[in-house]
Amino acid sequence: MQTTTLITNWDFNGYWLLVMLALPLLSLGMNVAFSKNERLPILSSALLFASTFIALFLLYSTWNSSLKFNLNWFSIGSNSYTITLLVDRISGLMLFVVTFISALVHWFSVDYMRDDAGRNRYFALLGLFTFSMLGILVTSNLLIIFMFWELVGLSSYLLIGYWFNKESAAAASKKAFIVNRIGDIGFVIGLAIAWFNFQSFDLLVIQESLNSSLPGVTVNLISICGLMLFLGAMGKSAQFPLQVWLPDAMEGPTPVSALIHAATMVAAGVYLIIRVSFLLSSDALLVVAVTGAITAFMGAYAALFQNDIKKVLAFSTISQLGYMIIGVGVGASDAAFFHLLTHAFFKAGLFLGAGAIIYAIHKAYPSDDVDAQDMRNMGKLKSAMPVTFSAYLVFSLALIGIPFTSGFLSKESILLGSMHAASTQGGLYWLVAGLGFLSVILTSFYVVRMLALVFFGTRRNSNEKAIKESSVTFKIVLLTLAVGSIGFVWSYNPFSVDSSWILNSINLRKYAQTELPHLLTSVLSLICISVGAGVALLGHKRDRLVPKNRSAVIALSLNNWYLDDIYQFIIITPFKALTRFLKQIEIKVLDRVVHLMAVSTAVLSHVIGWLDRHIVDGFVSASVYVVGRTGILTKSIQGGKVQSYILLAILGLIIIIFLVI
Amino acid sequence: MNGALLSILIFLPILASAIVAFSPLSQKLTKYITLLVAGVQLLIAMGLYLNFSQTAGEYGMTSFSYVEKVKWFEFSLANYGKISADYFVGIDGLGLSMVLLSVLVMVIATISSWNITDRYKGYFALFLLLNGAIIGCFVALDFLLFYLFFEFMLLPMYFLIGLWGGPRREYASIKFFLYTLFGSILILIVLIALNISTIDPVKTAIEVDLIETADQYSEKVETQVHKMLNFGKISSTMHVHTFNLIYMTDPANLIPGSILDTEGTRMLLGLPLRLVAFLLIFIGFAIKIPVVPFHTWLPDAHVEAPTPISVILAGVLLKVGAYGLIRAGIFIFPDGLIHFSWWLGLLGVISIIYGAMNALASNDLKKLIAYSSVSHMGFVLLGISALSSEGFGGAIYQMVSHGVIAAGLFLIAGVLSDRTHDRLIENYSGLAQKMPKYTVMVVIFFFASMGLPGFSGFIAEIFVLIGSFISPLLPGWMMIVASIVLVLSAAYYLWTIQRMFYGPFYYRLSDDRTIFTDLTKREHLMFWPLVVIALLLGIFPHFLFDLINESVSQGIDLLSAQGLVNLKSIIK
Amino acid sequence: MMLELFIVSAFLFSIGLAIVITRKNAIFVLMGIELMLNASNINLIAMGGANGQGVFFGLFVIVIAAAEAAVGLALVLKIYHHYNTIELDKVNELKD
Amino acid sequence: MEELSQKLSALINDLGFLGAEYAVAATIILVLLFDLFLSNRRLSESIAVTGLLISIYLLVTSFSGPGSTKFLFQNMLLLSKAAVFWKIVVAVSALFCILLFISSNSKFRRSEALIFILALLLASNFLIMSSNLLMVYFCIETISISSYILAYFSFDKKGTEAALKYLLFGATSAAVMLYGLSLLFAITGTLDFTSQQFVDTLLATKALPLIIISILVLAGILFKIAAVPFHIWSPDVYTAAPTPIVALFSVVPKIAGIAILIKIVLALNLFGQSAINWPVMISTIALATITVGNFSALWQSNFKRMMAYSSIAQTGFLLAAVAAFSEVGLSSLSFYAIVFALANLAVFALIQFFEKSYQTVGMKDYSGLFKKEPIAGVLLLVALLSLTGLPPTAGFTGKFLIFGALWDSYSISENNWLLTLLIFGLLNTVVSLFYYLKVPYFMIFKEAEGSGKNSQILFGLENYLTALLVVAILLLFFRPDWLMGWINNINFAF
Amino acid sequence: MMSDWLIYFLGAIAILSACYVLFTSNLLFAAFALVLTFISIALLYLVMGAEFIAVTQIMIYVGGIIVLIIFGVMLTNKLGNEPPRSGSHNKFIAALVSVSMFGLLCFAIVQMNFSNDMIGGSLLQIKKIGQVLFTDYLILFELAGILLLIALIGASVIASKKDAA
Repeated sequence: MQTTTLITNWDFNGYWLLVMLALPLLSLGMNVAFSKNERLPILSSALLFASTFIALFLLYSTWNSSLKFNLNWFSIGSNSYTITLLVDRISGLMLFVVTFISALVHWFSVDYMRDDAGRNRYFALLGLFTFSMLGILVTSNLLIIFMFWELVGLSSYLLIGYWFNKESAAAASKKAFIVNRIGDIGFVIGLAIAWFNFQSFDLLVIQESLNSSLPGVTVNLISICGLMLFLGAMGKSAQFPLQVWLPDAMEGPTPVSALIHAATMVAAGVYLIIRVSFLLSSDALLVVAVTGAITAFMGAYAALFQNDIKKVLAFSTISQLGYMIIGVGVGASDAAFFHLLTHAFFKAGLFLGAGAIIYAIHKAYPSDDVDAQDMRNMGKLKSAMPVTFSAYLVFSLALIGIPFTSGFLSKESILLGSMHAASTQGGLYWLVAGLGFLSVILTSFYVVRMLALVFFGTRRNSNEKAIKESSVTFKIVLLTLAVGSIGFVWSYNPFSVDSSWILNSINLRKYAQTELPHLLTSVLSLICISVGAGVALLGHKRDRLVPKNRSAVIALSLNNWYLDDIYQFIIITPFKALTRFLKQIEIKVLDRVVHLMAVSTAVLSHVIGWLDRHIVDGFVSASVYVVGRTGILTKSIQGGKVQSYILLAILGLIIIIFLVI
Repeated sequence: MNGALLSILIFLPILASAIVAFSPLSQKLTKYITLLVAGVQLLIAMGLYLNFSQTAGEYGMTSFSYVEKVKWFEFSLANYGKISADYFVGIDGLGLSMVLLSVLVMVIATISSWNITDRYKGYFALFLLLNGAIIGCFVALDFLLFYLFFEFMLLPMYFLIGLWGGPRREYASIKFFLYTLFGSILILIVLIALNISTIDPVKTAIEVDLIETADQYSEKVETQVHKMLNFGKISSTMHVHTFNLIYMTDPANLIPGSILDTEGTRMLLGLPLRLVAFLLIFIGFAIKIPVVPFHTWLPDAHVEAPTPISVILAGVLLKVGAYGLIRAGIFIFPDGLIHFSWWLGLLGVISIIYGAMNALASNDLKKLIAYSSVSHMGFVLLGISALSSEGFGGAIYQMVSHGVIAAGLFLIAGVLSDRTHDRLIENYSGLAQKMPKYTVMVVIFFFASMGLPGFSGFIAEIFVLIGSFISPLLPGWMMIVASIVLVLSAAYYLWTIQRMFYGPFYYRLSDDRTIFTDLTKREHLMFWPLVVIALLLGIFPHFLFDLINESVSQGIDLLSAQGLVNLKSIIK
Repeated sequence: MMLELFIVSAFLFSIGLAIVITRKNAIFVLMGIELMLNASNINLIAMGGANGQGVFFGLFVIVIAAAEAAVGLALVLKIYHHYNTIELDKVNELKD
Repeated sequence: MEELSQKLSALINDLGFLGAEYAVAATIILVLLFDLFLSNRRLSESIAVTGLLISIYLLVTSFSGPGSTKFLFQNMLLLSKAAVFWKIVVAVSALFCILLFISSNSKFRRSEALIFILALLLASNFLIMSSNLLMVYFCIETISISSYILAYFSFDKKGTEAALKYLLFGATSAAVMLYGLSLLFAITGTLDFTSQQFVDTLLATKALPLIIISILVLAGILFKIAAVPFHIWSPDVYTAAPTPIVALFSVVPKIAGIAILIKIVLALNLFGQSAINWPVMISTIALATITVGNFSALWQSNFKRMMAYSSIAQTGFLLAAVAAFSEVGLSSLSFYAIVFALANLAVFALIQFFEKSYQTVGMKDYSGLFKKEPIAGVLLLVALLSLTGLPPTAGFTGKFLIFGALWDSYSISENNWLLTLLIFGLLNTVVSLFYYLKVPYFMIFKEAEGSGKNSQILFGLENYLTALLVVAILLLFFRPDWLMGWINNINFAF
Repeated sequence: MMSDWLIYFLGAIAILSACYVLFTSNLLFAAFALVLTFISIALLYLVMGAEFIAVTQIMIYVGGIIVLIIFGVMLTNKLGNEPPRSGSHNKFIAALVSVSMFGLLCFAIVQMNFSNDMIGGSLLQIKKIGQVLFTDYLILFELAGILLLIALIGASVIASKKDAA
C-alpha cells in the first residue's frame, strides 16, 4: 500500500501555528469532557488569550516573509490533494484580530453567562467557532477553506440555537444554516470550476496559472468561478438577497452576536472575496459592487426604525458588510480589508456594550416581563452606566465614520474607491457611489437615534429601578475595544487614509491615490453625516424617534423590506407545495405504479384463473344473453363444467392454429 | 495461510449460523457467539487491510489479493462446449473497503440486536447467514458465485423483516423480496448471456491442447487462444464458458458471433444487444441501490425492519447493489456506461433531489432517513456515471461513508423507537432536555449525513460533485442541480432537529416521562465507533483513497479506453 | 373416393365433438367420444397403408375404445350412485 | 415363410432388451395374484417395491452399458440411451410414489392401486421408447386409463367426479389426437415417424394442413403433460386424488409425455425444414403455459390445487427447453426434469406428511406449523425455492441451463419469440415466488388458530424421503457436473 | 362405380344417424341411432375390403359397447312410462367450435396429398392379419392384454360397493 507522508517543508513557525489552532480546540475538548466544571470558562479565556499572543507572534514573524508549507493530504487516481498552509500579512492580521476579539468575547462571557446552566457547552462552542474561523484564515486552499467555512456554519448554528428551548432560537439557527447553505451551493460550484480549470484548489497556484495565462483556461469560466465563490461569500457575509438570516441570528447570546458580527462568521465571507478577487473580471466586479451597494443601503434603511437594540446593530452590520463588498467591487480590496479590521473592533464593542446594557437591565428586572433588548425600555443610561456609555459612544462614532475614529479611515477609503471607480468607469458605479453616500446619511441617523434612545432622554419604562454598571470585566473589555476603535491606532494621521500603516503594508489591489476625490469624498461624507445626525437630533428634540404611527416607509424599515415575507411567498411556500406534491407523486404515482403492477398481476391472475375456468361459461352466458335478446334460442344453457373445459381446450387449439397460420 | 482468509470470512458466520440454529443455546450465549463471529471477522478484515498490497497485478484490470481459486464445477453441455464455474474469491481495494465496511456494520448491528429475545435462535441464525452472504458478495470474482450470494441475501432478509419487523412487516418484506427478485432476474438474464458469450482462455487453451496445465499459461498462449478464437479455429464444443468476472471484462474473451460480442451486429428494440444487456443489468442493480424510480421498496422495508436490520440494509445491502453495478455492470460493459452516462447521471441527479424532497415531506423519522439514503445513493450513481477519477473515487467513498453514517442514522431512529415504539416526528418536541446525550448523537449524525466537513460524507459528496462537473460525459448543469441537495439536506435534518429536539418538551402520545431515558452504555458502544470512523475518514481520506486508488485510476483509464472502442464497434 | 371418405369422417368427428360438448348426459358424452374414435378409424382403414398398418391401428383403437367405455361407464354408475344423476352440469362440486 | 421365421428370430432377439419392462409386468401379475389370494397388503406392497427395484437395477445396468441406438419390434420401439435415461427417471419417481403410497393414510391404501401405478409406469416406459404413432397413441391411452382409475382412489364423491371429468376430458383429447394421427398417417402412409418416408412425404406437404394436423396430434400429448390449453383437468384431479397419486401424476406421465413430445416434435420439425416454425409454436405454448399456470396459482387457497397450477407452470419451463430446439436445450431439459421431479416429489411428500399429521387441506391450515415442525418446514421451503428457481437450489441451475439454451438458440436463430420467452419466462419467476412462498409464509408468519392440533406422528417415512430429495436438490446446485456428466452420456437425436 | 354410390349412401346414413344422436333428447333412441351409425361404418369397411375389421366393429361396438351403454342408460334412469331424456347446453358456442373444427379439417383434408401406399384386399386376409399381429404387433398385443386387464380390474374396483368411510 502506498503511504502518504503528511508533512513536508515544516518549520518552527508551523508548530506555533498548529498550537494556535489547537488552543481553541483544546478549550472545546475540555469543556466537553468536564461539562460541569465552573472554572473552565476562565481557563478557556486564558487559552484564547494565549492563542492571541501566538497570533501576534506569528504576525510579527511572518511580517516580512510569509509562512507557507504543504501537507500531502491524499490522492484520487493520479491527482493528489495537498493542504497549503499560508500565513501572510493579511491572514496574520486577521488571525490576530480574530483571536483577540474571540479572547475578549470569551472573557466577557465569563461574567455574562455565569448563571447559565449550559455554560460549558457555550464555551465549548465558542472554542469550535474560533477554531473554524482560524482554519479559514490559515490556508490558501479553497477546499480547506470550504471545510472550515462549513464548520463556521455549524458552530454558528449551534450558538444561535444555544437556547434551543426557545422556539424562535431554534428557528433562527435553522434559518441561518440553511441560508448559508444556499451560498455554499455557489461555493461548491466554484470549487468544481476551479478544479476543472486549474486542477488545483490552491489560490497561489491558481493565481500563478492565471498570470501565466495557460491555454485552455477560459476567462469567462474563471469569472463565473469567482462569482460563484462570491455567492458563497454572500451567504456568510449576509449580502442581498441572502441577508435575512443575520437579524434573526440575534436569538443567540449577545456575546456570540459580537463574535459573529465582528470577527468570525460574516468576516469570513468578506475575507474570502478579498482573497479571490483576482478571479473576477471587470463585469463580475461590477456585480459585486452593486450587490454591496444594495446591501449597504438596504441594511442601513432597515436599521432606521428598529426598536430592538441588537436588531439595529445587526442591520448596521449588514450595511457595513455591504460597504466592504463595495470596496472589493470597486477594486479597493485593501480598503475593504481595512474596514473589515476596524469594523471588527467597533462592532464587537457595540455588541458587547449592548450586552452589558442588556445584562444590566436584566439584572434590574429579573422577571421576564421587561424586554431587556427593547430600546423603548431604556433611556437616560448615560448617568447609570458611564463607562459603558463612553465606550459605546466611541464605537458609535466609529460606525458613523466621524474623524479621529478608525471607522472614518476605513469607510473613507472605501468611499474614495467608489468615487474613483465612478469617475473612471462611470455607469453603474455612480449608483454604487451614490448608494454608498446615501447609506452614510442613514447610518448617522440610526446611530444617533440609537444613542439618543439608549443613553439620553428619559427612562420610558414605568417602574424605574436602579440600573448600574455590572462588572469590571465588562468595563475592561469595552475599554480595550474602544482603544482599538480610535483612529490613531490605525494611522498616525487620523485624517489621512494614505498614512494608514495597514493600507501601506498589505499587498492587495489598491485604490487610486488621486487628490481630488480624496478631499471631495471627505467633505461629502462629512456633509452626509451631519445631515443624518441632524435629522436624528431633531427627532430626539421632538421625541419622535419612536414613531407612533407606522407609515409605509417605517414599516418597510421595521420589517426589513418584507424580505422574509417575500421569500415565504415566492420560495418557501411553493417549495413546500412542491415537496408535498412529490410526496403525493411518491405515494400516488410511483408506489401506485408498483401497486398497480401488483394489483394488475392479481387481477390478471384472477382474470386468467377465471377465464381458465369460466371463459366458456362466460362466453356462453354472453351469447345466451345476446341470443336470448334476439329470441332465437331459449335459455337452455347452464354452466356444465367438464364440457366447458373441453370446449375451452378445443377453442384453444383452434386459436393456436389460427395464431400459427 | 493468506489463501483461506476470505473463505473463513464467508463461512465462519454460515457455520455459526448452523450451530446457532441446531443447538440449544441460551439467548445470551447465542448473541455472544454472534458478536464473537463478527469480532473475529473484524479482526481478519483488519489483518487483510494491514497486509493488503496492490502490487500483484496478475488478474487483469485491477489487481486482486488473497485470491482463492478452486474448481467448482465443469461439465460439457452437448455441442455448446463446457460450462465451468470456479469458487473464485479475491479482493481489490474496492472489495476490501466494502468488506471492511460490512464487518464493521455487522459488529454494530450485532450490538444493536442485543435485546432480541423473541425467537432469538432464528433471528441470530438468519443474521449470521446474511452476514456470510454479504461478505460473499463482496469477495466473489465469479459471477455465478456472486449471484448465489446476491440471491442468498434475500431470504434471510425477507424473514428478518417479515418476522421481527414493525406492524406492516409482511407487506414490506414481500414487497422487498419481489422487488429485488425482479431485479435479480434481470441480472440473471444478462448473466446467462454473458456465460454464453465468454470463454475461459486458460481452460480453453487446455481444451485445445495448447497447454497441459494451467501453470503453463502465459501471455503468449493467451494471444494464441484469442487469435484462434477470433478466426473461428476453436470449434464450439471446445469452448469453455466461464463465469469469471475478470475474463468477462476482456472483449478478447468473447466468442465471435456470440450474443454479447463487441463485433456483433445484433439489435434489439433498435439498440445493440450489448447496450440492452447493460440496461438490464443496470436496472437490476439500480433496484438494489436504489435509484429513483425503482426505490419504492426501500422506505417500506426500512420503516418496518427492526433496527439492526435497517442498519444492515442501509449500511451494507444498498452497497451491494452499487458494488455489483461497478463490478458486474460497468467493468463488463464500459460501452454501456459511456453510451448511457447522460441518462445514468440524470437518474443520479433525480435520485439525489427527489430523495431529499421526499425526506423533507416525511413525517416518520425512519422514512426520512430512508429517503435520505435514496438521496445519498444517488451520489454514487452520479459519481459512477461521471467516468472521472474524482467522480468514481467519490462514488466509492460515498458507498463507505454512507454505510457508516446511515448505519448510525438508523440506530438513532432505533433508540427512539425502542423507547416509545413511535417514530412520528410531530409527536415529539424538546427531546434535547430529556435526552441530551442522544441529542448530541443525533446532531453529530445528522450533520455528518448532510455532508459536514470533517465527516466522511463531505469528502465523498464534494468529490462526486466535482467529478461530475469535470466529467467528459456529463453536462455541467447536472452537478449544479445536484448541489441543491446541500440546502435540501440541511433543510430536512435541521427541520427535524427543530421539531423533535428543540423547543419545550412534550410527547403527544403518553404522559409517562420516565420512558425517555438517555443513551445506555451499550448504545454508546454502537454509536462511537461509527462516529470515530466517520471522522477518521473525513479528516484523513487517504486511509480509504490509498486503498481504492488503484481500482479507480486503472479502472477509469481502461474503462474509458475500452468503452470507447467497444462502443465504436457496436454502433457502426 | 378417398377425399369423400375423409370428409365423412371429418363430419362424424365434428358431430362427435358437438355431442361431447353439448349433451348434458354423461352417457351421451361417452357416445360422442365413441363417435370421434370411429371417425378416426374410418380414416385409418380407408388409408390402409403398407402392411395394413392403418387396419391394425383401427383394431387397437377399437380395443382402447372398449376399455375406455368400460371404465367410463363404471364411473358413470358411481356418479349416479353419489349424485343420483348423471347430468354433468349438476355434477359440480369441485370448484376453486 | 422364410420372411416369417426371420421376423420371429428377430422378435426373440428383441425380447431380450426389455428386461425392465418384464420386471414391471411380472410385478403387476404377482401383485394381482397375491392380492387375489392372500390379500395381504404388506406383502403386495413389498412385492411392488422389490419388482420396481429390480426394474431400476436392470435399467441402470443397461444405461451404464455400451449405449447404442436400437430399433426393436419392427421399428415399433427405439431403445436409446436417452430412452433409458428417461425410463430411469420415471421408474425412480414411481418407486418414490409407491413408497409415499405405502406410508399414506390407510383410507386410500388399497393394493389395487399398486397395479395401476405399475401399469402406468409400464405404459410410460413404452411411451418413452416408442417410435411408432400407434405405439404412442396406445401408450398414452393406457397411461390415461390407469390414471382415470387412480384418480378415483380416494373413493369419495369428489374423487369420482374428478375421475369422470378426467376421463371425459382425456378421452376427448385422445380422440382429437387420434384424428390428427389418422390424417398424418394418410399423408405419410407410415406409422413409423423415424422413417425416411415420413420425412419425405411431410416435406412435400403444404403448410396449412401440416399445421392443423400437427396441432391435433399435439393435443393428446399436451393433455398428458398438462400444458395449455389442455391443462384444465389437473387442478380438479390434484385436489380430489390421494396425495401419492397426485405426486405420481405430477411427475411420471409428465416426464414420459415430454420425452415423447421431444421425439414427435423433432420428427415433425423435419430437421428445421418444416413449413411450420416449430420454435415459435412451442414457445407460444410454453409461454402461455407458464403464464396461465403461474397466474392461476396466485390465488389458490388449497395447497394441492396450487401445486397443480405450479406443475402446469413447470411444464411450461420444460416446454421452453424444447423450444430451444438444440442439443443444449435437451440436455438442459433433462437436468431440469430431474430437478423438477425431485422438488415436486418432495413437496408432495411433505403435503402428505402434513395431511396425515395435521389434517391440512388449505394453506391456512398450515398456520404456525413451523414452530411444531421446523425441519419439515425448512425442507418444504427449500423444495419450494427450488421450484421457484432460486439459488442455492438445483432449480436455479436448471432454469439457468434452460434459459442459457434459449439465449444460445436466440444467438443462432435471432428468433425474437425465443427472447420473449426468455424474458417473460424469467419474469414469471417473480410471480411464482409469490405463491410458492405462501405456504411457508403461513407456516412461519401466522399463528395457529385455536389451540392447534398436535402431530401424532413424530417423523414419518415421508420426511426421510424428503430429506433425501432435498439434499439431492442442494447437492445438484453445488455439483451440477455430477448429474450433467451422466446426462452427457446421452446422445439426443439430432 | 357401385362402390362409390355405396360409400355415399352409407356415409349419408352414418352422418344422419349421428346427427340424430346429437339432436335427440331420448337416450335410448340415441343409442339405437348410434348402433345404426356403427353398422353403416362397418359396412363402409366392408366396401373398402376390410372384412376383418368390419366384423370386429360390429362385434365390439354393436355387440359390446352399445350394450354396455344401454345398460348404463337403464341403470341410471328410473324406468317408467317416460323415456329417459336429457337436454343439451352450450349449443351456440359448440356449433361455432364444431363448425370451425369441421372447416379446418376440411381445409386440411382438401389440401393434403394422400400417400400412395394403398393396400390390396388380399393383404387383409385373416391369416395374414394373424401373422402380422403376432409378429409386428406382438408387443402391442401384449400391452393390449394388460390394458384390458387393468380396465377390467379398474371397472370392478370402481363399480364395487366398497367406499371410503
